[in-house]
Amino acid sequence: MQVESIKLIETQHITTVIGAALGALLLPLLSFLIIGFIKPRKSDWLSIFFSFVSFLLSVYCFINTWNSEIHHFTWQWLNTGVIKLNAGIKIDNLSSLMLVLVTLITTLVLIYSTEYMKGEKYYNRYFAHLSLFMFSMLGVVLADSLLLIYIFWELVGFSSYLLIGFWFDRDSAAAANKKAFIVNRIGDIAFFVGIMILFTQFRTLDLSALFGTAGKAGLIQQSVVENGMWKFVDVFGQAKTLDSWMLTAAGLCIFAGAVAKSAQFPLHVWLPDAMEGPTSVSSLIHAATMVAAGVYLTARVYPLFNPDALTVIASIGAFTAFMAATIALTQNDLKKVLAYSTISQLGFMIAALGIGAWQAALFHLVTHAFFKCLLFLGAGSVIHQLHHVQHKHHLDFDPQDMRLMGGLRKQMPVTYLVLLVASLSLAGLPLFSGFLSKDLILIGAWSGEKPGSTIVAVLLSVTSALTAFYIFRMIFKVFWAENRLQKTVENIDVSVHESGKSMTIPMVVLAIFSLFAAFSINPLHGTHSWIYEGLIVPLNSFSPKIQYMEFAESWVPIITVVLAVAMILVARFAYYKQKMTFLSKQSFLYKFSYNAWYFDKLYNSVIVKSVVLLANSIRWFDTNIVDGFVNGTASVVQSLSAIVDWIDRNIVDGFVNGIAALAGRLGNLIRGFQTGRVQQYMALGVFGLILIIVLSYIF
Amino acid sequence: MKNFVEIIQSSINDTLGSWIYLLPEISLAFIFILMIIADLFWAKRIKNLVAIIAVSGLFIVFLEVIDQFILIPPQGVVLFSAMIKLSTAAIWYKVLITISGLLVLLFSLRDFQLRNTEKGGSEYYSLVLVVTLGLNFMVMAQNLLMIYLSIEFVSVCSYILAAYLTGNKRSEESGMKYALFGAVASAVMLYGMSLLYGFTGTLDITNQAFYNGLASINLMSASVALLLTLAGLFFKISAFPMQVWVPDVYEGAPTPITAFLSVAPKVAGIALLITFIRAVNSGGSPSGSVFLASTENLLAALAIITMTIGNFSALWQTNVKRLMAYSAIGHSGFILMGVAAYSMTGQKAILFFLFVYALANIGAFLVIGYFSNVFHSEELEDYKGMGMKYPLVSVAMVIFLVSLTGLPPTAGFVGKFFIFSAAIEAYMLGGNVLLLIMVVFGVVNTVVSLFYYFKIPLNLYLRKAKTEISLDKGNLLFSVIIIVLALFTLFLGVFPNKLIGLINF
Amino acid sequence: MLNGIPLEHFVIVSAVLFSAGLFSVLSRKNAIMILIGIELMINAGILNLVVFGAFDKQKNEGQVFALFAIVLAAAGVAVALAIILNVYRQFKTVEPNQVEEMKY
Amino acid sequence: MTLSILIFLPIAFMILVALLPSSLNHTFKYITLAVSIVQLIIAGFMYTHFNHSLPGVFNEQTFQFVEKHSWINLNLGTLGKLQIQYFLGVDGISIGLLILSAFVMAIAALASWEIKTNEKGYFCLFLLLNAAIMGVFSALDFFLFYIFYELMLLPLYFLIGIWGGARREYASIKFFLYTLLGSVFMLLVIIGLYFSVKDPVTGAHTFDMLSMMNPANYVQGSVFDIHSSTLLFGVSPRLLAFAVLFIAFAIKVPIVPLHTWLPDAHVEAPTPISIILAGVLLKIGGYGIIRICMGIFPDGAIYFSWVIGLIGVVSIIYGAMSALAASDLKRLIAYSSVSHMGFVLLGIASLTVEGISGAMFQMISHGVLSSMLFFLVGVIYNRVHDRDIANFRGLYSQMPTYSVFVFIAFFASLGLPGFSAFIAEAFSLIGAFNSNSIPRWMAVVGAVGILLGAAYFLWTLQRMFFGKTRFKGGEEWQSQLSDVNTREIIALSPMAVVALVLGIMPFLFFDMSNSAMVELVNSTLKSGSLHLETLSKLLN
Repeated sequence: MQVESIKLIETQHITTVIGAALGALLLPLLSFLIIGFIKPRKSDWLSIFFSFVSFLLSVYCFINTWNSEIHHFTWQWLNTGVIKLNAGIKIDNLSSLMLVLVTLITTLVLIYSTEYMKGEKYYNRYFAHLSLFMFSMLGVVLADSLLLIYIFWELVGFSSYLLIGFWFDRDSAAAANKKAFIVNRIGDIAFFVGIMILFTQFRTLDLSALFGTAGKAGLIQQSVVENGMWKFVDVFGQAKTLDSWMLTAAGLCIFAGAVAKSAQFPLHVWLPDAMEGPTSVSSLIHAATMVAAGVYLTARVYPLFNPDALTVIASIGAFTAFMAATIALTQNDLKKVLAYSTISQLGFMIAALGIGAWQAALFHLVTHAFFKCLLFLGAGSVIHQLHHVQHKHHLDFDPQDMRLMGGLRKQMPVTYLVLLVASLSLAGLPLFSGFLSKDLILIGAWSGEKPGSTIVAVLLSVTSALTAFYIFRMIFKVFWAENRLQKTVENIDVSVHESGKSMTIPMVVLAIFSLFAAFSINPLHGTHSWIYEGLIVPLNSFSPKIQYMEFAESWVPIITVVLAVAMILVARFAYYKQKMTFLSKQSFLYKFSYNAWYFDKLYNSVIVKSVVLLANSIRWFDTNIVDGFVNGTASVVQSLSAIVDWIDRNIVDGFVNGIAALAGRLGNLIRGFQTGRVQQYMALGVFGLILIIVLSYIF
Repeated sequence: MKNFVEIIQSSINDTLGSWIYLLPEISLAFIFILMIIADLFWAKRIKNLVAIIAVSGLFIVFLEVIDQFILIPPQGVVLFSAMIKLSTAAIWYKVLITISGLLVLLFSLRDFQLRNTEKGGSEYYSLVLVVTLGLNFMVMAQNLLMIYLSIEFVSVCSYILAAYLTGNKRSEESGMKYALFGAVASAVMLYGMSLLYGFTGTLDITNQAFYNGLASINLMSASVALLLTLAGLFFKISAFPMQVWVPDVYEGAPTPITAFLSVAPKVAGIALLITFIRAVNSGGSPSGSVFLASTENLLAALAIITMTIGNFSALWQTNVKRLMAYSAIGHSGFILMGVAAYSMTGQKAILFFLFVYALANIGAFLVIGYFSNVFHSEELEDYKGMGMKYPLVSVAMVIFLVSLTGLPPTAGFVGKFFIFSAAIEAYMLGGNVLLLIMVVFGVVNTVVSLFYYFKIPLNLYLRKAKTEISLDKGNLLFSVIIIVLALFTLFLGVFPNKLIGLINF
Repeated sequence: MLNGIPLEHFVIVSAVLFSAGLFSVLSRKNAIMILIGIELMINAGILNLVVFGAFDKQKNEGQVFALFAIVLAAAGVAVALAIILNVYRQFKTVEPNQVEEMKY
Repeated sequence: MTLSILIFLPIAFMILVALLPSSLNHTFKYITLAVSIVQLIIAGFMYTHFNHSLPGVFNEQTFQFVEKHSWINLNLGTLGKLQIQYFLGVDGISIGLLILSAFVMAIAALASWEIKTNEKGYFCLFLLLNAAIMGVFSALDFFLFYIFYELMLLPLYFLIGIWGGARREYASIKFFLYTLLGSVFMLLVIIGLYFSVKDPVTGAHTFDMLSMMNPANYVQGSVFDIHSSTLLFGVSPRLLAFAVLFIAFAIKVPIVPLHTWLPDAHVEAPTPISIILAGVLLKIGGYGIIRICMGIFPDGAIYFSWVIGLIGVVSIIYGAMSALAASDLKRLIAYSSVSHMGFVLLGIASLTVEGISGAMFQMISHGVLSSMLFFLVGVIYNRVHDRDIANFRGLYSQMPTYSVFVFIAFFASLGLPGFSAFIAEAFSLIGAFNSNSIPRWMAVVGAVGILLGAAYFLWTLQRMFFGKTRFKGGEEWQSQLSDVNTREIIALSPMAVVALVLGIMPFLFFDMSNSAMVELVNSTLKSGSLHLETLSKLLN
């Protein structure tokens, strides 16, 4: 795929493609507004219709732009003083791909939700919020400037806040959405600082201008780092210089935003809690789309990262992948397993970006979106059914607890099958989409020359093995062996049945997209996938792009597959045959993993506590020191006389209290001369005169 | 013996020529006599005849005073062989005094304390007129003899007025304190004057000999003599160190008299002080006056001390009259700032400030009188919740207090503004840092004064009345005067040049 | 003139008079005594005036002033006495220090 | 004439209300509302007729809706003539705030329905306050400005003191004294200025701010003359004067540590007055700093920019922290105001066009949002006379519509993109980061303030609105806590809409103020640095 053959269309007015994109963007907003204000009866189908139309429109954009054109529509938003800020839409391969991805998955999830969310009190509100999310997500994809991305970025966070807290009367949900928003806000702040740095240096935030497009070099590439300064000469020929660490800082700040959104270490803690939301929401937002936004952003601003930044990115990604996988091993909550698996997979993508496997990362983003979404939906349908049971018999158990499941494959064949497909894809076995993307990443990792890149490679490989293990642990625990729930309650029949069409059909669709065919003709190698070829690595002045090494290309796939299969077998022994057990529940490692490495505890005890403490101490400071500057003195004076007490209560406090108290004392002193005895008055007068005479003599 | 005849003739001509300029004073004297006669013969038959004569008479006098603006040449006229000088400034002060006299008379008409004295009012009214007469002479006097005479004249009558309420302990007490303290003050002043006479050989302070005499002897003895003399003036304008008597006397004296004492003698005293300072400073020598710096410093220091004493002590008062007394001291301090900034601006500023002060202060005392007519108390406690019961008067009260504090859009603000300007101007011209410090003190004192002035609105509005007793309605005459004064205060606040424009000397 | 008595003597005498008066004013308990003290002070002033007036042959302002001063002093004292009388009626005392209802 | 109408319309109607018999109590609020609406219409007229290209700021010709009449003329004798003018006019700096005030006053009038006692007095004072506010924003003569500035104090004193909460006496006098303390010293600076400045045309000493802004008009060797080497108490008079003026205005903004009047005043004041306080009064501080401190003493603005920025940052963090710790909802919002106004100072300190535009925009946006927040607090307070966060839970299910408004207000003020506050804060931060006058870390710390903002607002949402419905007052409250009524919706919706519209179309404001901002910043930097050079030359 040659870069040159792509035609760049800069436009000030709306072309058909732009129009289609705008439509795809605005329709969801429209449906949100309609549902929000007009409150129609069939809100669900309204939103599905709108999102489906927007899906068609995005397909239209996709067909017209993929590998052929880049459309960039700008419109002057506002100008203050010297700077002009533009808002606009940029459609290149990446964004058009994301466009399709988001709209498709959203549509499917919406359909799924019609059954899953049936009978909810705030049914309509659910669809409204989901449409709002879709709008903001598409905004992130289409935005052409960092500021615009930031804006939609926060809106995404906001809508996810709304959706996590959908069951707002649950305290846990209320806590979870707050946590999610604030943790994301931390990332956003960093993101914003990054934006400020770039703006200071380049006076623009336009993506194409900054990072280049269609082979044209961007301002980043034009700026140079020499003897500790980051120099840039703008069009007016005046040079701007910042310390060179500012460049790294800019990169890392923006990456920090991605870290928060994509739930990377150390800001991953919000994602597991976010499972408080409906499972459908988790599948869409916290598996397929929103969390991928971080990866998307990192890919977008890729040229910004210098080697240092890339190293940080790679290590964070690899570490996160590993950590999350280990945690997923021991979780009993169905959704928790998937949540940590998501974190782990996102870690894969980030690491891939870090090591320079740009295309592989985005490829994995796409494949992962499908199969992870599918995993959640499948889990959702299981949970949904168990929920029904729970309701029917008024039992009190946690419908997400895997320890109470088992042997469901007979009762829910479709769910079982699709989940199996998804799991195989996640585990990275040949013929499944996951295999293509993941192996590209691993190959890339193994063929990095940078010192320490081997560590990353090892971590990732171990992770992929663990992945196979924990996902099949889930499969076996849920669908094989005997129904453990039945054992807890003898007399009642707790058998479940398959979910309805509107839930199974979307799952099947996703299952199809989890197979290799959707992406590549060659089931065994991803480099020939159309996505891989379609995504052009932006050229980058700071870091070299990687070459895949021969031996890696040949050996890595085989080893990983073997490992995966082995792990699956182990899992089968452990959880189906129950032949073997590893860690006792008391062992430290188990606890460590089960409690997610104690991150929440850490953060709560260290950060949150200290902030609250600080806040309280400041309040104390405010009331006792600033406010009561002389409440000390005041109290003394208070005991002296009732009138100072009057001043104390009725005039002022704080600093002014000081003056008031002093004034009061002075006044008291002076009026002390008013003894009421006329002779003393005379004496005062005379002495006053003498005083003056003496003083005037002195001066 | 030739020149003897000349002297006689000239002085006779001079005297005869001078009478016409004394029309207001003469008519005051006539009205006084008329009142006494009326009191003797017809008072029983025609109810408060005397009062009517007094008011109408004083009004006529007022017109005559106004008339004098046209009568005299711009540079003023010297009368009775330099005993007194009738200048435009003097006329302004007289106008101010007469107006306050009028207001106080009207005030007194309806004051329940005065109406309930066994003496009856007539004597009282005549005394008020006499005081007015004395004050008129004070502002014109420029001869030590004349000064002494007029001051004593005023004082002696004021003693009687203060102690007028026989059978009222406080009134008597205040009378006694006033009398004794005043007597000492005047004695000291007399001694000082005698020394001045001795040093200069003349009683006419505008006479060049006076300045030369003072300048020739050593500064120490000169300043002693001057200070002893000034003591009497400080007593009248209640400035440090002679302000001690003020709170007790103001508290005890009948409210209308307090109002009168807090304004009229102060006006006259300031006028006299300015004359005096000018006399001391008008050095014929090209090198300027030897006293200039010292008087500036002295007055600045006195201003600072006086206003500080007044305002800070006022913080503690719970009796409204006493509170106003202290505020009066504070205001003397502010006026002294103007005097210290000895300049044309200063004098205009002072005059305007005095006008404003007179309006607001008399207004405030009228309200106090109004309330004490209603519920026979001057304690802050009893003002609680009255704002809602007597809205108009209370609003007026707030306006007066705001004006006294010196906040826009009232006249008080403009007054203070001019005073500060005068001081800062003087600083810019002379570069005496003490003046700047004085201004800063003035500003701080303004804030402090808010503390205590706003105790009154606080009680009027923000607090609920203790007892819900139904009170009789207030007095109509009072309310009318009060409202008019309040409106004036506002008007002068917005259009100060309506008055300032007229003042040109 | 002054029959050969030097001026200083008169001035000193008047100064002594003034101080004595002032002393009694400040120290005496009885109001009447205070009034007498005041008289002394006034007389000190008058004495000065007369003495200095002796040198002012043309206008004799000093003497004139002295006369006025005497008269006014008398008037002032009369009024003061009257007030003190009233005070005595109210407070049953002529000691100013006992008369201190209003203070601070 | 327009501005005069804007100012004196309320006064006319105040007199009318004062004259009407108290039996017509119920009509007063309608009269007041009508007045505010008419003002709003006038403001709209001004907005439409406002010429964006004219910068204003320093040049009288480029001001708009100018009215200039001679008012007070005196012959001072020694120092020549004194001339005070009735001089009104608007430019890019003031027009936005003028419109905002009209808007907020209308909202406050709607909120005044809650006033049940002594309506006559209340609405008289309300209208008086209204007039004073309009005057402050349109006065171009310093004397006139000062008069309006002080005139605001009295009505507020009584409005808080009479219709306020439990500790109203304390709160009202405290507010009064803090402000007065600042303003009396300002008076001295004013006097000093008019002695130093001569009107080039008439040659008289003038209070005309615009003349004061032009160094050419200063009398040679006068106190504030740039070329005079006189020192006051060892400091350059101009810098001293700037400091004095800054403190005077900063008390209003308010800044830490001069902020303690604000929480008390807000908490004790009745809802409409809180709205006015937060919506307009705080802005007067910022306006004064921009128009007067910077305009007249550019050297001071540069010299002190570091301090101002620091104060701003401290206020941001400090206010946010205090809000985090507040247990009374109204107090929380009051402290959030402290935090948000910190951004104004930060933007001003940056001395960049973006920064100061951001500051101006923050004032507008905060004006709207804080009014909305206080109105919302008033809604529940009027129903159950309680504001303690701990006493409410799960309000969302109890009052859905109300909660939606709360959501909008909260998220708007915690800087969610799409609402005005985001643009404002973003711009002041970007400006601060770009600034040459203050270090970059200030901007970064300021950004942390945004995070804290999210913390306290979301925590409040969690505590008050989510979870199972449970109130301190139990069933009784359940019945009293009815959802928002039509009047309240009518009042709330426009605020929400304005916040949203300004967030999406900030150019509505920026286009209006831009030229003024450019003018202001450029000449401030130019002349300011010039003055500082001369000063440093003079001092050694």
